[in-house]
Amino acid sequence: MVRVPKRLRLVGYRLLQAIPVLIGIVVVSFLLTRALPGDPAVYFAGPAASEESIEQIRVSMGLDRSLPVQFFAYVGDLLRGELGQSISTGQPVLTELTTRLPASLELTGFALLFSIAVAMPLGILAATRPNSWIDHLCRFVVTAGVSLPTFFTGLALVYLFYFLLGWSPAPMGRLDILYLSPPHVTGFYVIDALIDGDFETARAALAQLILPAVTLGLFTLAPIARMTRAAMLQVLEGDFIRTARAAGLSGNKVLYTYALRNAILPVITTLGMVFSFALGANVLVEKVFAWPGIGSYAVEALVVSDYAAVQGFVLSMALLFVILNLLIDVTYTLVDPRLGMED
Amino acid sequence: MSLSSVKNFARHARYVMTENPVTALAALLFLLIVIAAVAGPALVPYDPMATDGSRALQSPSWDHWFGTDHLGRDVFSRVVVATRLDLMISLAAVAMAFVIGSAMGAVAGYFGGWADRITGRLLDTIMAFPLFVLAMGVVAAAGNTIENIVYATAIINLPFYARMARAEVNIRRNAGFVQAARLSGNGDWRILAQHIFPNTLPPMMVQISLNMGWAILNAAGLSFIGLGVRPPTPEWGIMVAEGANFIVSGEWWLAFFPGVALMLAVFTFNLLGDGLRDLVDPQRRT
Amino acid sequence: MDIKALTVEFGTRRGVVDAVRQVSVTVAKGETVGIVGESGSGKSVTSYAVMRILDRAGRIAGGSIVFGGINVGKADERTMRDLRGREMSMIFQNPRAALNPIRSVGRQIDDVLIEHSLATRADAREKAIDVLKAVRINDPESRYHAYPFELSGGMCQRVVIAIALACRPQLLIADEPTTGLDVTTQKAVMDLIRELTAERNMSTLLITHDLGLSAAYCDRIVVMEKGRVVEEADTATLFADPQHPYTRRLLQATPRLDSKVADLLPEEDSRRRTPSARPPGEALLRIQDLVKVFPGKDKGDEYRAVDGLSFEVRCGESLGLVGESGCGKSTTSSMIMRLLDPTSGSIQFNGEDIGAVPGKRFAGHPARAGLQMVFQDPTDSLNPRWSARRSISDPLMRLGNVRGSALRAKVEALAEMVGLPEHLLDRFPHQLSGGQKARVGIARAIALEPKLLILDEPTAALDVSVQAVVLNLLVELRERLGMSYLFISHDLNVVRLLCERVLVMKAGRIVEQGSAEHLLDRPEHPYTRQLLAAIPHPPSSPPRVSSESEDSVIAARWP
Amino acid sequence: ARNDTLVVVTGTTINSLDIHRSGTNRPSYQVAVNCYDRLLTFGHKQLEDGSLSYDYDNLQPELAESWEVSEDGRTLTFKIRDNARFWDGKPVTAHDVKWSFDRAVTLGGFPTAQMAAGSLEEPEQFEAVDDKTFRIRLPHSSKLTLPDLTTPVAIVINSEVAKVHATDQDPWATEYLHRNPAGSGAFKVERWDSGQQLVYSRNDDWACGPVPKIQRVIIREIPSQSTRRALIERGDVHFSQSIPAKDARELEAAGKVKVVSTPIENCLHVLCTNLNFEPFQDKKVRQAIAYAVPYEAIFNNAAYGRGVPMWGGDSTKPESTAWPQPFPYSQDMEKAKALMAESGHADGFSVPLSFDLGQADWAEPTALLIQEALGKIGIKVSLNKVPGANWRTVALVEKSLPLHLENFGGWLNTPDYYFYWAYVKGNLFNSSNYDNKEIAGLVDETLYMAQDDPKYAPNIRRMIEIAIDDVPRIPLYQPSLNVAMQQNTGGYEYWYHRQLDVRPLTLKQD
Ligand SMILES: Nc1ncnc2c1ncn2[C@@H]1O[C@H](COP(=O)(O)OP(=O)(O)OP(=O)(O)O)[C@@H](O)[C@H]1O
Ligand SMILES: Nc1ncnc2c1ncn2[C@@H]1O[C@H](COP(=O)(O)OP(=O)(O)OP(=O)(O)O)[C@@H](O)[C@H]1O
Ligand SMILES: [Mg+2]
Ligand SMILES: [Mg+2]
Repeated sequence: MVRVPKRLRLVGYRLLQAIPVLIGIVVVSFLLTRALPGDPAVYFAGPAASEESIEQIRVSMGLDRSLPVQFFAYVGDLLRGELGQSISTGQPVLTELTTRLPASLELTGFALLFSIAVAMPLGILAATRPNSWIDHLCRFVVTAGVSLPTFFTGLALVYLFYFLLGWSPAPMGRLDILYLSPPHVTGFYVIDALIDGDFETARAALAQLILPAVTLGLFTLAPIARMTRAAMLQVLEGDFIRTARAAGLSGNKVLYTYALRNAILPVITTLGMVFSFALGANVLVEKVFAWPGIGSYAVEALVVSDYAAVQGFVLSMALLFVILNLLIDVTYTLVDPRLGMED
Repeated sequence: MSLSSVKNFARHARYVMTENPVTALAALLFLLIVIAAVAGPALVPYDPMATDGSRALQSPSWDHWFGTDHLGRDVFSRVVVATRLDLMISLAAVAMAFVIGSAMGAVAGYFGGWADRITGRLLDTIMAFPLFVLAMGVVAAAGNTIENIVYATAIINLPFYARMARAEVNIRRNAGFVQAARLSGNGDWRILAQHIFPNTLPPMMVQISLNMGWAILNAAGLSFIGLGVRPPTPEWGIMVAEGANFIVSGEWWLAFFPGVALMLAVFTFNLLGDGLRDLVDPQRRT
Repeated sequence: MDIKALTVEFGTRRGVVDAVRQVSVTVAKGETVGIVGESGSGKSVTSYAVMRILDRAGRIAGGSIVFGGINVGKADERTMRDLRGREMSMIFQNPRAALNPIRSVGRQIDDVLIEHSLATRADAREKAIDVLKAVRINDPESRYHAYPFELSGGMCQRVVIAIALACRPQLLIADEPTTGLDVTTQKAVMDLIRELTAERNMSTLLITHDLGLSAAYCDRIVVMEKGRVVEEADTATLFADPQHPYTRRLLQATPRLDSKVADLLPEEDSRRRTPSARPPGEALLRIQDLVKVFPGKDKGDEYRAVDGLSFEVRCGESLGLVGESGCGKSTTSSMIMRLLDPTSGSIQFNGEDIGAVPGKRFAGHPARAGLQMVFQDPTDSLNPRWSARRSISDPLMRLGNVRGSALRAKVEALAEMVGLPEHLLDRFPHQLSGGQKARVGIARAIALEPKLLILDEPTAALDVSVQAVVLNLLVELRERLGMSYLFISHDLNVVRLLCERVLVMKAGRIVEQGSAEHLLDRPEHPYTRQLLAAIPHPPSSPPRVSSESEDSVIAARWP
Repeated sequence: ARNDTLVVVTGTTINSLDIHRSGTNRPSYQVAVNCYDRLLTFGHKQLEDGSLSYDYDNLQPELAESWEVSEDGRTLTFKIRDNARFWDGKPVTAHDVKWSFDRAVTLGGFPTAQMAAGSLEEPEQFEAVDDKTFRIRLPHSSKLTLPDLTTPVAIVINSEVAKVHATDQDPWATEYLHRNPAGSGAFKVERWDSGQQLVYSRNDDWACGPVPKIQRVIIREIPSQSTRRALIERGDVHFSQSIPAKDARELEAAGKVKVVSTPIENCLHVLCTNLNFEPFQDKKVRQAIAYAVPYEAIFNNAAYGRGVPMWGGDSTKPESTAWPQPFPYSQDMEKAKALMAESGHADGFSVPLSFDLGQADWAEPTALLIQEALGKIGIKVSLNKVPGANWRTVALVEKSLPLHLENFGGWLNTPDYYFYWAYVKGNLFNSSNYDNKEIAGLVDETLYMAQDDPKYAPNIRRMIEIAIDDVPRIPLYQPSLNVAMQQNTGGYEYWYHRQLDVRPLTLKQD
């Protein structure tokens, strides 16, 4: 059938669409960094540096050149896969990103898992009983979740579960001091530890993950639950649900195989948005939980006008975003046979 | 607007609220917030800026309902007075995002073609930044004044309106009533502004209310990383952010009360959404 | 099945609504019973109550439904589930929406078979293909894997029927099974239902608002009005000797081959009009070699929706344009209205080539006011946020330059002209009935007293009784304002009532044209004949039997 | 294994293991302290509260076994310890010392500036006489040279290892040493996860002092201040470096953990007026401000009573050469108002008060209190938080902040050293743009002068007198360095560089 090439073409088209976005990102991130206050040369020169040494460093960093020249140098570096060196951490940006990105992704991923596990059932429950007290309660609960500033939730959770109750391990990043990080395979500690067969470490890494993931997850409950509810409501009103019921299909079959699978499509779109949203919110959560992720890196870099780091961060995020959208498109085509067939 | 239509609207509003108790609750809370914003400075028992070392870090009491902070300022007064600023930040940011975003989206959705493609890529570019980080960048680059916080918040909210407006306008651009409007001699711009755009409002209302809450949270987050509103201006986010450091040492009230205020406001805005939509949706009118 | 004194209530925002009151219907084995009545009369709710698939808000408040000895009103959900599908099943309006869009049709049939233990996972496929074969779907093996969007409307309806019949139920409820399908497909689908039910000796409950359809396919007919049964009789008896005035009105409003516009309304109705015969004037609109090509995704699959159309409309003339769905009627009218730019060809209006003016800039063109249109779907064509008054005022303000109290007076005069009570002017579209919305649309279209009015299936979304009123209204307006009509429809029978001359269109081209009488009596082109044959007729004018096989009818539509 | 592992939390990131590299931040200096040796070090003394501190008056050998100062004070000769070896087993030689010092004075930036403070300015001054003898020639004798050799900048690097990794573009192997320390110090870096942690492990062959008791030290970076407090309070970490004053007071009161607060020598938290801005050119205005500052409130609410008051001194003519010493100002609104009235700015003026975002924990409350107080004498103050990167640019390099909070402290503990940096026109920490010929002359004369020189004390007193009268910088208080540790943790010693020296730390077995 013609289905496969058509879908492939769709994915290819999406990739093409990403190109102007990437160019836009490169330009914006460049301009944004140059607009940052502070002189990286001064910062880089360190305390008590003399004017000449600052000037010397400015030249060696290429900051004495005109903006267009700097831009083309930057693009040239990018094309060679060079992201430069972060002045604030002293590491090549690429290394930083490759070690920190998995940390952020692990956190965000777990947060979303948690969020989906809570929000989707809530949404379904609410949709099957619209305007009942359950519906109102669900709405209330998820709205409460999104109303709290993440850093506040995080601190409150730390205070309660670590400081007062002692149930949760010390919020000191991805792994307690007692454990060594597992051999690097995926960069996700829990998964790497499991691959390594080290269940103890996996458990410890998971324990570290719970509080930050819940903090972040609470924040993302609302959009998922709301979308699930709305989509389910709409689908449940559909004629084909009536047909299925008239044909005597059982309640579960109707609800899950018929309604939910249709409702999942808009939910997937929302998930994509929530994911990129959560990556932003990560910044705050990582700060609270000393999570060595990409978000806290970005904050530090911004505050000290670390050009290379900020640009690298933004670029990697944009790539992630493009990949994410592709994934969503692919998921879509897997779930929805109509895609690419209609105009 | 005639008297009868005002009455009609009031009746409709009452109906919307009685039908959905959550909306009624939200409306009540909203009223409270507006009162605090308008009359706050006149109502509070203490000068929200006045420091007094001798009464620093007192826990809540009759004199100081929400306790005092590390400089002896009355937390209650600060929380109440902060309402105006927070409300203004969120209103201004959302209004700006709504006006610009929906205009962009509507034009893109209606005319399609290049306008659409360029807007689409532009929005994708904005969306490709983790939004909070973009806001941080803008504020860091432009300086942390209240205006810049508003601009940053508006920029990151813009794509939501633009996308929504685009989609909503797009599905209506060939609707029967639009064709009819063309026959009646309406030009493109008039059709867009008078016929199509008002019809996109109900779903946008939900977005507006969600974003109002989000705008406050965003400002709070910026404060937390030190890029928010400048001290000593009372603002919930910065109060929570500063108070957060006092939680572990037991001075919970510093973060708790502004946190609750913040949460309540965001909560109210979020809950208000559905009610607002029902209010502006003529279909729901009887 | 025996329904006794059934009452169904809905809890709504304005208290409890009785949608169905004291309805009693019996359906014997092997019998086909039709329920007719206008929109909102409670037909669907009755059938949902039988299946017990009412909305959450709905509840059986009284009466009983006994099916094969089981009291449906009291049975538990398990029994009901077993009953549904296995003993009774249902076919819905709009077949495409009635199928799960993201599940292959075969799987959907499997689900039903497996649910009722008529198949196991292993042999479900085989059995489902058998079921598909039974509803005469070509190439059922490959259709098994098809998704609903890959099938035509008629095929979708076959699949819906297949699902309904998969468990060999005793009772089939068909709720408007053919609205949304065009006439030729309608006939094919209805014939299939009849055949299958006869073959299996099933009982059928056919719900429709089309008396012609029920006459053609039912043994007995129940007429409902406002939630009550007003009459029940054998088909023949009912048509020969309708008792209830409502039934009579309904019968009368159904166009027949020989009826005139005025006949559609009761004799005492003041709105009856008879068109006067006038000699046509000079050419008002002249279309020459009009072509519209829609670009496809690829170079290859561009679509010629209108393919070299030439005709003219003369002053004071009503020209009918018929053809099945998708043949390019609306595209043509959009081009004439200058909402769409033609690919090539000329449109001369009053001697001026308005086709050359781009649609974008036509809003300010002097000819704008002279060209108006009444849209197919009255709901869609009204701005949901505007009151009726504002909708009608819009063209007057924009093009007529009428303001203030003059505007008010003019709008009220127009409302009166189209028979819209003044108090309805301040309502929003969703607060108006279909007929009322249609009048608003007409009032808006005639506000500027256009020279040419295009009517794009103006009655397709309306009940027959409302249609009768609207048709008479159109006749009257034409007499009074001296407009020319281009009347578009897929129903030759309706066109004939209003038009002197008719064009028959197929796939973007005109296949036959001539005077209305002539075309109906002696259709020359086979396609015209096919269209005519597909129209179901009430008994007083016996339906003509088509010589074509139904498959070729379907093939004609889906190449 | 937990018993010989010590866990330390800090709030700051270590961004390099090489102190000489440009861009290396202050928290990274601890690597130089713990992993490298210097020629000299200071002995220690016990302070009044019983805590330990380094002793500026007691120079001790570290890598050098002994040293000699020539008559004219311009030639210094050091004998390197025989048994001192780098981690790779190679003996430490005078060539390594020369290479390292050459590197420090050549690379530019902070290390070069710090070396220059000890009059160590060019490679020609350094000579490896033989494998174990190292000689420094000075252009003039200076009391600062020997103390300067104890700073973390004057470390000795394994030059053989470094040279292997040097390239033409990078002759000093900064890229390599940035990630791979090559020293002879008491600890090696076992692992460094940038942004997360640094793990030290003991060098059992350390020759320059008693081998540390502790096997491993983990430095964990926890950005959130309240999390750090929770960690130390719950006993999950042994040591918390640089805790806020408030925590210090409360933790001490709670008594569960040990808190040590040491006033930071030669350091002041000051309110700086910038003389490039018109109102502040008027001495009366500066004095008015000095009388308006709410010192008590700041000391209690911003410093939480930690530190040493620097207001309310006895006389405008200092008796002692102690530095810092209280200035004779205290809050007196009447005087302040009178001075304002006398000045050309009777109606007051508006001015932004800036502070470093990174210092917000004391600077923000201080700024708020100052804002309120200055409001009362007609000066309308708005607050301006400046993010870290920008701070150094605007405050110190451009010196463009009209009114700001500053916290300079000199490593080398002499008043003239402080005055050199903070009161002499053009020098980095003189963010006031203060220009006084007399002070400049006095500093010039005194900077290298021995402390027992008869002119030393009068010079110093005169400098202080001028500083008191002119008050371009209004001292608020002398801050403390506060640390918290578990009861079983001991051996902590205060150092002027404010880095944690992990070498003397001990951990009682429990
Ligand atoms: N869920 C519901 N809630 C409230 N009222 C309802 C509901 N469903 C149907 N009704 C009401 O019940 C009445 C009968 O509706 P029903 O759908 O049976 O009409 P119908 O005869 O099938 O009309 P149509 O020909 O338009 O399908 C209508 O007046 C309708 O408003
Ligand atoms: N914008 C468009 N792009 C591509 N194809 C179109 C477009 N508009 C219409 N078509 C196609 O042109 C053909 C004619 O459409 P048109 O709406 O004129 O049919 P119609 O005769 O009015 O049918 P109906 O009776 O269903 O209203 C259809 O096959 C339709 O799919
Ligand atoms: Mg119905
Ligand atoms: Mg059409």
